[in-house]
Amino acid sequence: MSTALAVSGLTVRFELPRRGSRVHAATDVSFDLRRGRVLALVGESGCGKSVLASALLRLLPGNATVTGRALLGELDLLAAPGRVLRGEVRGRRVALVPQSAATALTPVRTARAQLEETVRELVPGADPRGRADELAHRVGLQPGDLDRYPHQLSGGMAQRVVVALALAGDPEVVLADEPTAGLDRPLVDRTLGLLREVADGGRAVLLITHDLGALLRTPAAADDLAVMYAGRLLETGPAREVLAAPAHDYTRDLLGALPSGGLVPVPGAPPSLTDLPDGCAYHRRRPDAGPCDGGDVVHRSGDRATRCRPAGAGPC
Amino acid sequence: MPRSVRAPSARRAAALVAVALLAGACTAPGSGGEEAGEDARRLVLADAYEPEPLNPVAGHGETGYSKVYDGLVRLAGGPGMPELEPALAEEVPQPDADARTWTVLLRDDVTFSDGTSFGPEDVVATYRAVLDPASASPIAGNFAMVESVRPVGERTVVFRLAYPYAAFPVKLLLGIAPSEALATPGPAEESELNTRPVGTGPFVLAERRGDRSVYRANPDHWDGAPEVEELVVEHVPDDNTRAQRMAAGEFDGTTLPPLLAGTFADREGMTVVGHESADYRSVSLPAGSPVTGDPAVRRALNHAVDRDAMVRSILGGRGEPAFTPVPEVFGEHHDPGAVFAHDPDRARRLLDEDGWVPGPDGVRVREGVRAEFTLMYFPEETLRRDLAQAFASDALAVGVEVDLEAVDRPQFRPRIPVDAGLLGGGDVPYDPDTQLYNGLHSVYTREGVGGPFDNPSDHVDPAVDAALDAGRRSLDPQERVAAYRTVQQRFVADPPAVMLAFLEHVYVMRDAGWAGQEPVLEPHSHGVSWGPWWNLREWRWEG
Amino acid sequence: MAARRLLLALPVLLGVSVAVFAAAAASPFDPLAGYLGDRYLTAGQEVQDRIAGELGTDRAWWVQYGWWLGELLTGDLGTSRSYAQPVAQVVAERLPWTLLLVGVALALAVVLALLLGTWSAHRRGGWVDRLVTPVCLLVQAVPPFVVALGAVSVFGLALGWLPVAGLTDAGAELSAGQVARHLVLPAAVLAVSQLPWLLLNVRESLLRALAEDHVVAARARGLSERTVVLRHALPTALLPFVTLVGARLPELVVGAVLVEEVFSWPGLAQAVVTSAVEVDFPLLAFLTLLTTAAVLLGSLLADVAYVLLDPRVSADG
Amino acid sequence: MAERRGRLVAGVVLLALLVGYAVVVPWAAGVDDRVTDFAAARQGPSPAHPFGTDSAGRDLFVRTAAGLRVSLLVAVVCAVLSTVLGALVGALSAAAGGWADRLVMRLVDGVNAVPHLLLGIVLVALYRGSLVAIIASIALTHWTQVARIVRAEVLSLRDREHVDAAVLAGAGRWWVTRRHLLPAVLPQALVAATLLLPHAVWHESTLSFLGLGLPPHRASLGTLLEEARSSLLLGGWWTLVFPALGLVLATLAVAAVGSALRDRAALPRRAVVEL
Repeated sequence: MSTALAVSGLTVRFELPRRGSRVHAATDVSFDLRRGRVLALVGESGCGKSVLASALLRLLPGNATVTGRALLGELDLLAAPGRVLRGEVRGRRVALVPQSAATALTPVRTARAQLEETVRELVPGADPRGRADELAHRVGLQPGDLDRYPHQLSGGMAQRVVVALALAGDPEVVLADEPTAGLDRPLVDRTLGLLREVADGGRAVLLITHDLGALLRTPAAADDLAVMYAGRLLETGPAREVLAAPAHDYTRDLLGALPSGGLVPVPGAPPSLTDLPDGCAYHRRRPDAGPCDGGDVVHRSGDRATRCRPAGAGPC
Repeated sequence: MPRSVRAPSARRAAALVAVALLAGACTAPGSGGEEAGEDARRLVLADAYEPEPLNPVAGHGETGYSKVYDGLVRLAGGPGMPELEPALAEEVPQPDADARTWTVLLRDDVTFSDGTSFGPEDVVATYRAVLDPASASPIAGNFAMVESVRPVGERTVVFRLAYPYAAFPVKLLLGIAPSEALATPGPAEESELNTRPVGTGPFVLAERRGDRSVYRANPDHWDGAPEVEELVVEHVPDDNTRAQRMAAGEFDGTTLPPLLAGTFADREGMTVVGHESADYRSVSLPAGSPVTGDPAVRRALNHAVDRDAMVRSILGGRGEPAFTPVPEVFGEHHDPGAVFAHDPDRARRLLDEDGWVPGPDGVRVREGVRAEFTLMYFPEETLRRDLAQAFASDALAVGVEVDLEAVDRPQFRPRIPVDAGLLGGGDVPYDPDTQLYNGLHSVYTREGVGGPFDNPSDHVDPAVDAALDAGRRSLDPQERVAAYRTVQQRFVADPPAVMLAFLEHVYVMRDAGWAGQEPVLEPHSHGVSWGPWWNLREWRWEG
Repeated sequence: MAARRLLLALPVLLGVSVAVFAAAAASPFDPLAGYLGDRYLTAGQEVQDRIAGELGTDRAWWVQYGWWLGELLTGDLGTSRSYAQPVAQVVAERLPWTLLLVGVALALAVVLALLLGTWSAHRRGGWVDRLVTPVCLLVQAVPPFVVALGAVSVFGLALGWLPVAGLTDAGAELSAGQVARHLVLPAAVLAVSQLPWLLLNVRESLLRALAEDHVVAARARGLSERTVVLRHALPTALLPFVTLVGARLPELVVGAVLVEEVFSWPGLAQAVVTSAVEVDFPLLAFLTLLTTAAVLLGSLLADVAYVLLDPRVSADG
Repeated sequence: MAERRGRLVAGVVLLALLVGYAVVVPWAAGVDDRVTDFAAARQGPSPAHPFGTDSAGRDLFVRTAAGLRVSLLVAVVCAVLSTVLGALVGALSAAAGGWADRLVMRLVDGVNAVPHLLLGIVLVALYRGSLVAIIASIALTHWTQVARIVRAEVLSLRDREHVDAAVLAGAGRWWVTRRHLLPAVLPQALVAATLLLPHAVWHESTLSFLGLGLPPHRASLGTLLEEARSSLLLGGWWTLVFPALGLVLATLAVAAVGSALRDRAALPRRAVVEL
């Protein structure tokens, strides 16, 4: 399977007005989105996950500085001029499924008006009404549902509308930012299934979520898994292998905190991302897990990678 | 607004404004009709004064200026004191031996504009309506001397007076209304005549809406139909607005304060017309107050005031200094010797001799009393405000402090006996009696006699009273001249007020091929009913 | 909601009318002055008393208030002395012109506020945006009558482009062309005096809307900037704006009073000043009521419009 | 933050200059503005008369200062009066609570429903020419904003611990209001007062302009501007420009100070100047 979007060394800093301090939202994040596969990016809330999606689409506010590369084919999203982003990338090649679907829809306009408008702008020549109904069907909505206003849609239906909106431009890459937040369990599973179908349709999907439990429940939901902590990817690799044999203490602790893992809370608290010192962030929180090699280095082996594995651990 | 809000794109916004304009335009009531264009036989005037109710009983046309009504007599044009010429009367009535019974023979070829006939019953009805308490007519006081008025035969009316009154013909200028309209007694304010007048006059009110009145020539007027076919009078209260619109050529004429009118002097196609008047401005000096009642202060103030400067810079030269209420235009009734020289030093000497010692702040004091008094003026009249300020400034120069206070009519009235007031006068200037009697006679100092403006200073001078009564009752012209000269001599000897100036009423007229304008002596209250247009019925079109 | 608001308006209107009458009763104001005009000064005291008796102005103020209210309810609004015609006729003749002036001015101000507000919020930091706030604060600091005087002296006197007074050129027939030409300056001045407040509010609510999720989502979908601003940001920003316009009616009325006074526009607002200066009480009392009712109605309409426009709000009125 | 402090400093400096000009110039000139010289009426700006002369020949540089002094004085008195009135009504109605509170709030709505200038015109028309009437007409129509702010503040304060402690200690309701609530509310009231200043300057000058405020011979920004209307026609543009400049600068200065203070006290954002 070819890589749709190759992200390497993505670093995001926010300048804060006071005392020139900076928020280390993301540091040296690298991953590939391959067509037909879903990469699940998990981590506790506030670890900088959502910033990635906005960074890739260059939707961050003025005080953000983004470095690194994000190659969509030969186009580097982080360096491309604004009008290229606007005219060719957003919605057309890389689409975003926004976090809370309810607030992502303009409240005073019906879902159909917004869907048909997006089709009309992104797919000139297509029949807006027809394509909108087809998209609705694809995401499991009745055409009639589209004629409602956002506040008249249930959480699940709103979620599906925003997925339809993301698919309107037939994008190569779909970034889903916490698509299951706030939904009850059956709706979570159904949303993950929907994203699975999107990937099976040949698109590359990035699934940003904190709901590790859902991934365990539906192993088919994600092909690859990346674990993020304090703005850094601590472990990446095939989902099934990482979940079965996590290589990094943090992944183990995360799994341990789940009901299936015995509800052992992760000790300490996630660090503040403001003026985060370099070096291994997690082991500062877990000194008892034994000294790590301190290096902020990524060790790869095959298609798995971990950052700063504990000292003396097995070969990578 | 449609259910789903479509934001107003620029294109739609422009449409929105256009619609509002159109909607506005087509709601404009009144006939679209063809553009009136510059119709030659038509005059459009701008008046400063409110369109008053056109009802003689309510005081309209008391000095014969009405376009819609005719009086028994009317003013004859020409410089100086106008003569009275017969109008609805065959000739100017003469009194009988004791000047208490006046018989008026009426014309028999006159009809009202609504076709009804004109006769003695209309004259009697009008005067009785004025005197009838039920009409609550504001001018009832001016006709107090009329005991009775009754019709005699087909064409005569006899007035019976309470006392001999030589100047009675002046009272016959009053417009005559049809008896049918005055049949039911009731407040003049609510009479139909106010807005739908019926008169015998040269013009008929064709339309009155809001600020505009339109008069049309009365084709069968007994004195011949006027050549001016239509007169439009628009009420534009604000002096500046009138001047702007006159400058923009919107009007054929208007009345303006002297300085504003001056700006039209060198504008081609426009003429600035001044009409002499007996309209004076003066400062009353209440006898009751220790400062204004003191004869020395009164004489000093009369010398302190620089009347020439006021006429030159406030009136723009449009007027004459006034020393007594009798202007030069009154001919031999005027006493050229009765004057006050502008002499601040003499004023200061008078005050020093009278014991008014200048205090630390320059204001004089006598026995603990400061030489200070309040001068009231009507705020909306800029001319009175400027004269009041100039008077206060001149008085301060000789050590008398004058505190100005803008007071409105309701509050003005009760304070007249106490505080000085910047007053106007000369309501009926066509006989020395009507010009002087109410202003100076001490009968009005008694409670309940006449209004507050009758003898505002509450001045009592037996010699003046005697002279005024002699002037009123005597029929011998020489006796009257001697009497009124005595009044002026006494006025200068012991002035009850500081007379400032007689105003020249100023109008601006667009040259439009009309001839027949004549000067006339104008009363205190004026407007475009006076000015060059007072004898509009006699204008001739020379094209 | 609308019904309840209307019911609430009644006590307010009643309260205002009682307040006006009480204030008149306690003041040195003498209704005869209006009736007699200049002759008020020369009429003797006995004439005064007789007339007062005739007109009933010598009775206690609540008696007169009772009469006035009674007549009001039967539709007789009394006669205006400063215009020497029934109050109802004064209102009938002059109300259309005030509505025209205020309507055009408000429309102009709202449209300009929307255009400029959208432009400056959309092109944040552009020269328009940088100019808008200081200019608005400056114009807001200039009272309407000074703006009017400036307009008169520049456009009327100096340049002579536009007529500065009245409804039509004197003597000319009442025609759409005349009225439109005479409407330009007063409406422009009134619009300018209302514009800053509206413009700042539109810009502010638009800036807030542009930061909201649904706008960012729309932008993320690759929609054109124009669509994002006009179809997604503006509609939600417009909602609070509608109620603001409703809340702005009192200032609009005040602006109209001043503009009609300076441009001698024959509207009702000018009648307020005339009736006040000449203390023409029946007209003044009724105009105060009418204006209060208009303002209450205006803010009610604005709220109703808000409810109609915003599908989220289910109204009970 | 810097932007707001800049605005406050600029406002205060400008206000200080204006107040200085308004107080010092008339006093220093010493000329009594009752002295008129009609021969020197309506002269243009010249070294002798930097602002030219008015229709009575008086120096406009001095007369504008005197006008500014009167207008600012009237504004300050009105702002203080309406603030005190508003604070009292707001505090009492909040303290009283129950139907009294609701009644007062309906009254507030009522007063707000009527355009302030209209109520002002009615009051002043009936009591023509008296300065007390002018001040009353402004103060009586602008206390509602202050009342609403103060009431909200008092309501929120009432549940604070230190108030409960006082009540527990047996303090009466009114004692609590006076001792605890009013002092706490003072800063808000002060800010509201500064916000009222530009409003009051406008109100006075508008009334005078309409011929309903101060008498024409007394100098105030409104009377000067009203007089400018006639002088404009005679070419006297300076009679409009300088008084108008004084009025606009005064409004801007006070508005800047007011809004800066308001941001500091984090009051609800309200447009600064409404008639």
